Amino acid sequence: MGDEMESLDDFRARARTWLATNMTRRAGAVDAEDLMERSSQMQANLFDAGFAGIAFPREYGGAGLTLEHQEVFAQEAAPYEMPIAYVVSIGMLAPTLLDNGSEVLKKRHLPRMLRGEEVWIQLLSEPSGGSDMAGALTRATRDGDSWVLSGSKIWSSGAFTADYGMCLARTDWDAPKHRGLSMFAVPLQGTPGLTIEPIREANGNAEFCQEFFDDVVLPGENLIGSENAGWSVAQSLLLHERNAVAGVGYGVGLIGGDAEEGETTFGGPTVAELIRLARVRGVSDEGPIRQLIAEAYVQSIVSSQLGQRVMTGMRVGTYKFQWGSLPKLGLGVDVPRLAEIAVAVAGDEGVIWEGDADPAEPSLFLLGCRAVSISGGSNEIQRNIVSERLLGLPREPSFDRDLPFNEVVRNRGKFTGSSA
Amino acid sequence: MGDEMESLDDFRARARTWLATNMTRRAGAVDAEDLMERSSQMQANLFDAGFAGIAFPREYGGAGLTLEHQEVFAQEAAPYEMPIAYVVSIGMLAPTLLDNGSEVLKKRHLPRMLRGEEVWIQLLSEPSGGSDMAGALTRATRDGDSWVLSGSKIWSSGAFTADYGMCLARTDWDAPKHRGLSMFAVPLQGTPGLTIEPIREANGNAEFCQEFFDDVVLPGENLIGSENAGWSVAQSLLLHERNAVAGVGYGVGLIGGDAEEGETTFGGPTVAELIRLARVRGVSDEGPIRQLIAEAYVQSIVSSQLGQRVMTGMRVGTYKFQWGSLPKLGLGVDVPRLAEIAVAVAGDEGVIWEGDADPAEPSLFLLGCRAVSISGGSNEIQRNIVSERLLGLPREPSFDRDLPFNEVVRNRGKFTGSSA
Amino acid sequence: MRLELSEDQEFFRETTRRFLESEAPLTRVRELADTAAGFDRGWWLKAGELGWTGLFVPEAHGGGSLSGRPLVDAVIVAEELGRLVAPGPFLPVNVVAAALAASGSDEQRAEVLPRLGTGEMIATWAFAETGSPWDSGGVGLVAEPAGDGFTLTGTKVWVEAAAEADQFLVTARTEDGLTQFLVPAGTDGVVVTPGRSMDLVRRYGSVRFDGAQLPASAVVGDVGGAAADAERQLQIALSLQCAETVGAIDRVFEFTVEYMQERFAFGRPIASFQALKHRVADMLLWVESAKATSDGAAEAIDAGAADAPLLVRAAKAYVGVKSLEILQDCVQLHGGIGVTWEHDLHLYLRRVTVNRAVYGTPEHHQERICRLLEI
Amino acid sequence: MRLELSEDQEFFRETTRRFLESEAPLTRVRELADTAAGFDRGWWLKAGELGWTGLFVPEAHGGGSLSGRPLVDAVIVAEELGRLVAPGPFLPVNVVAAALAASGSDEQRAEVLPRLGTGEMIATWAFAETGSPWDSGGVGLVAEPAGDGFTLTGTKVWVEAAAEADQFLVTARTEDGLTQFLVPAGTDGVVVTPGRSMDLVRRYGSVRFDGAQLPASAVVGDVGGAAADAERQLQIALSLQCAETVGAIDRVFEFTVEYMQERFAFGRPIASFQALKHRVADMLLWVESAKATSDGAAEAIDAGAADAPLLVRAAKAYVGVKSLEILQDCVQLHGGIGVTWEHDLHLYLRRVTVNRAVYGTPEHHQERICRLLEI
Repeated sequence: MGDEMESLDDFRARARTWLATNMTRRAGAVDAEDLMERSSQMQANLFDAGFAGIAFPREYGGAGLTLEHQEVFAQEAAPYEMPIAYVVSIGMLAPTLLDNGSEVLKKRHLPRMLRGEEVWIQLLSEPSGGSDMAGALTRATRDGDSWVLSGSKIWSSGAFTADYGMCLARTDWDAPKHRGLSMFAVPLQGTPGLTIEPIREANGNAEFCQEFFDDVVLPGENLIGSENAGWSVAQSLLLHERNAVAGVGYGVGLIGGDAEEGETTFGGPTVAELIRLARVRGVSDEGPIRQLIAEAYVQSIVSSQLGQRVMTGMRVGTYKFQWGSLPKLGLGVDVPRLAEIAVAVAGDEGVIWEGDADPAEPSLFLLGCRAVSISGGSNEIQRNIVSERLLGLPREPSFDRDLPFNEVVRNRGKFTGSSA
Repeated sequence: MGDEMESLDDFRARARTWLATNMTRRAGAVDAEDLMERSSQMQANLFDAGFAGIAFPREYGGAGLTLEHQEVFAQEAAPYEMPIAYVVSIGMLAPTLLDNGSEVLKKRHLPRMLRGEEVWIQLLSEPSGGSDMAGALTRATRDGDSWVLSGSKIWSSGAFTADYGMCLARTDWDAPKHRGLSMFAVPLQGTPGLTIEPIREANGNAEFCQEFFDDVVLPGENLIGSENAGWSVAQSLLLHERNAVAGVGYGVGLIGGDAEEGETTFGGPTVAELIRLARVRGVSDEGPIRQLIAEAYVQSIVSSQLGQRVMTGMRVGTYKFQWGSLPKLGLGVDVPRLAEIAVAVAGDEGVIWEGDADPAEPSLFLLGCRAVSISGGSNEIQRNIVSERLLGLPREPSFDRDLPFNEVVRNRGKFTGSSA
Repeated sequence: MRLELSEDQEFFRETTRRFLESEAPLTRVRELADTAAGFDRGWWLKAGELGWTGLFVPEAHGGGSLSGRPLVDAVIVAEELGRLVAPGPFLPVNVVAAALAASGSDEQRAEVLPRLGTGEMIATWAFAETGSPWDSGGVGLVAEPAGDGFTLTGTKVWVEAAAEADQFLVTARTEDGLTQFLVPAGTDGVVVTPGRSMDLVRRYGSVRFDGAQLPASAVVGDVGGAAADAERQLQIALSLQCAETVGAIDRVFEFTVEYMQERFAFGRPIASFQALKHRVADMLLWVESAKATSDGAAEAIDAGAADAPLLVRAAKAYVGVKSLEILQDCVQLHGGIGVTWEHDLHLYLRRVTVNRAVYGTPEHHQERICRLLEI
Repeated sequence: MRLELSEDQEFFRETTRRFLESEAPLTRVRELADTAAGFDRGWWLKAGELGWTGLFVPEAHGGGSLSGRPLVDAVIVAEELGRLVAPGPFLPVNVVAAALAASGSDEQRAEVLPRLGTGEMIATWAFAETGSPWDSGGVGLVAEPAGDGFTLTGTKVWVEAAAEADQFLVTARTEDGLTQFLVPAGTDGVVVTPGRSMDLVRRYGSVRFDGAQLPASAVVGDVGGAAADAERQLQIALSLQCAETVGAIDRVFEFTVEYMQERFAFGRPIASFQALKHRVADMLLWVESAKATSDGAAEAIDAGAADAPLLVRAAKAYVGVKSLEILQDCVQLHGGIGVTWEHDLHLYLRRVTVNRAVYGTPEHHQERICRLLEI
């Protein structure tokens, strides 16, 4: 290819041909486990063909094209299996590193990440903190050229197998909360002082982990962004996370599947599956049940159309990247509603099963559905962002923003409703 | 009757007999206009028989009994027409005067109010103020023994025919907002300096008025409660208002009708009317429409049961009078939902009518339904009360509570999110 | 409310908006409420000049779309009409224009289309009947062969602008199946009963056919073969209706958020209360989703996509439900002023509620979605 | 959750609560999850001692209610069971006890009721069948006269505690109409298939009748005359189920509000955020409404009120819908911790979701309300 950027049409044609030759069309329900296993080879193939990191600069292993190209690729790739193992690493962490990392880190890690040779996860949430990521208590102390990390992070997925975690830690306790944080790249495999524990979820799965740092030593170059500027790195990461979950921005197409066909339901039933549940129960001719199925159908259509709209808005510049919060909020509302619809449609069959059978899917989905509305920035956080940043309404009064963080910690439990 | 209080059973028997002899059983839809006209004689009859002001002390014209007696009377009176013209005056204003008025005012006015000879309304809201009643800008200035009132009040109902308004006015502009208010009894008929204008509502009705005070002179004895203690009088009034709207406390039974039969729908369709609408449209056999009708039925049942529960809780002392906010909030949510159900059930028939016919009821009801969720303390105000006073959650941070009110007025438009 | 418009389309939107702001502001809408027609025919000629009613009319008959996608273009006007709850029979005239352009005889096209385009003639679609309205299966109006032509017997209801219409496109049933007719107003045996609606300026009436005699030339398309035509007309009607509602809620949301920033209570703008901010956030989600699905439906219909019947019903179901929810909450956020006659909110509540009901309720179309999904 | 209890009732509630807290805390519930039965029969004998299963049993047979209103008394236990998502076949045993007390033969009453009361015997109601469950009209299990007795053929599903039951009360259909039978477990031709549910300790199984032979003495009440009995049994089941759900949401709401006051974010307890406070206010409205309607139904059933069939279905519809909504929002308010296995929330979500479905969904009972209202 010359210096001129490949046109969208040429790119589309090339992608279509390549996909048809090299990837497998999805058929029926996706076996997520099997797909995870085959992800590594698929990602390498994508990378070698120039379809990984489509909008990343070439010097970091990307294809040097635009998000518009990535959107085109997503459209073409919808009928195919995609390597879902890398959604977090490539959709959230890689763009964050691209925005904030040093040249050394970007040159070393981004190509590996894009090829799937190295997997990164995020280490933001803490047990004490919930949505208030800037209230991090994990501590990083300078020791000569190195940093010493201690504390705990939670709600990371895949920490057992990932190579690096992007970890937010407090480096200045006398500064106000947002101004004493720094971001670090923490190696996760065989790191002395690091313990990883799985978290068992209500539905019995163990997708998430908690990490304990007991004086983990990090080289100085593992600092991402400047010292005490970690909050802006975290915000960049949170933004890419929302967008990836919502399937917009750098996240477009990474999850795969055709949303219009109701195939991206975050583990919930597709419309076809709801119809099957209704037929099993013998209620597919009952008006109220049909309304529920139609509601799920309408919601899946509208959700996909909203994602496309926001993506278009970002592309033409009408909407800032922050607008990813809108489809993220939509999912956080729709997915739990879908779970309610599933149990209503399935009735007794959704909550009772024969002794040796697997638990009924609607019950498992209901138990797990709130992961979408809590993780990646809860619905409440998205509503704050939408009202304050998208619509410009006044920000919440802050009671801890300008105090030294030491004092904020001491003040816990003494809330009086007066701001600092 | 001797000194011992009449037992509930005796009282019930007496009420039952008297009602059967002296009152008219409701038959079919209530003609509100006709009922208003006959209210005056009905109220006088109730009073003379000792069934007006059941829980008011005898020295003020009441029956000297308890709210439990009033509840019993309400149960017995449910099948009868009741004088709805006095809900506001007797259910809200009279208890407020009882709680706060001077002996002179109570002895002079309460017997007249209870007999229906004198009608009071409230004058709290102002055009600039909305839910923030304590931000009143209407001014009362002392002039010798008198007060001079100027400003404007809004959303009062029946000001054209009422005798007195209970009016909240600012008497100290240097005090913080809640501590510079006083409450006054303002005569409304033929008062120099007073102008009353009707407000036309979205549904074409004109139930409410706006009043303009242009140096209205009031005698000093018209002060209700102490000078600058008007906010506590207003709170007492707001509490009685919520309770009266919700049909609990002094308001129990005043609106009449049998809530279990869906007869107290604030102008909305009863379940029977919804069924009729569905039949007219030919959709009464459609499952989704039937679910909507059933939802309305369930809601009317539950709403009535909640009112009874809260009333019981107040009587046995488990719940404070503030709990009236809960059924008030319930109505504020249910009544607009009922309007949505009505338009959904009626379909085209609910929004289109023949040229000369009266407008379709569902359309009128939808246009007016939010009166219930806005007046008498909006849903939002009730949610504040429920969360803060019933559940003890932290109060909203205040940005104007402790400032001299003059300064609050000057600060408008300069909100920064920092509290005083 | 597409985010990517061509320059022509941008200009069209601007012209339309300026025209409405100057020639049909809300003060004018309130005046028109007291008139029989709800709109002014002189004004409608000006609308014709702007091209509102020529989008589906072929160039040969004096019309033309901006983009080759006439519905996507018409949606621009519908959205602007919604923003100002404007008067005028935009929807029915365009539905009939599209129907004649697609299936009308040469004679019908030549005679009617140019005059619809200029605005001098008004046409409307007489489709619904009581019992099972807004569905071809519910059409019971009988067209019996009589001599060279047909005799029509039955009653159509909820016909938009019925009293002002010069031509009715009537969907009837013959032995061979659905058949459509173009019937001039004033034909013997055609009796119009004017009606009113919750909307201040939109009129719907009923049209009774008492054995009205029509020549064979009144048939639009093929005898017995109008089912697909009627479906396409319904799709266009639903799409334009959704677009209008989207324009209305977009405008209401806009001025509600403005009001919340200006209105002070408890020493703060009410827009600073988190409980209200979160509701506003949900509403933005609904408004943007409504725009997305309304646009998606219009594009699919223009493209003749296989899933157009589903997408347009999904749009109606979503927009119909959420629009009322948005209006209700915007009234609530306004407080007392929001329930007054003087405030414009009720004009929007009226329009949105009528649009929810007419051309099929959300419940109706959700049931139709199930049938299309073969459940 | 009545606000006015007699001293006896208060004491009964206290005893029940203390017993559950010491003998069936949530740690024990988690252990029982791994057992086949989901509860311990030795423990159930202690429950019998407390009087849980004797409330509907006449005094002559060793039982007795506290207040003369056995369902209102039983509701107290059900609420406490819900507060601790406790194990045990409280609902089916009481339904059968009530049924036998009302319609059982002298022999059945003398043999079974005392042993249900002590807890040594467990009985359950086999009512639902696939197709049209939880409705007498859907009963298709055939009881054919055979000699002096009957032969039962068909399958019952979603039978609570089926694998542990010693006796089944079976609702069947004869030529004369609905007829009920008391069938001992282990009868030839009665095959129980154990099942699991979303709830950790509640088991439902199916019971197949392969031409099982029963003597005439197995009939409960009149042959062909059991429709009213079955309706009353369903009412009692629904009422106890609603009460249990009410207990569950009351407890969840309680600990959620506590958690919100302890949990800090952004320098404030999360209970200070207005958007959350307003949701909590709505939830209190729903919780109190659920209590009111659950109590109202129980009183009406005990009193044999004419509107009891409506009131109990209104309660199920309301409680079924709102309980899931409350649980969902309480999980949301807890954030991440709320979706972990370690936190107790999911135990409540499981119980409440099962209760929503079993004995008829809210959608089912809303349809039944329409039929009762003769729509």
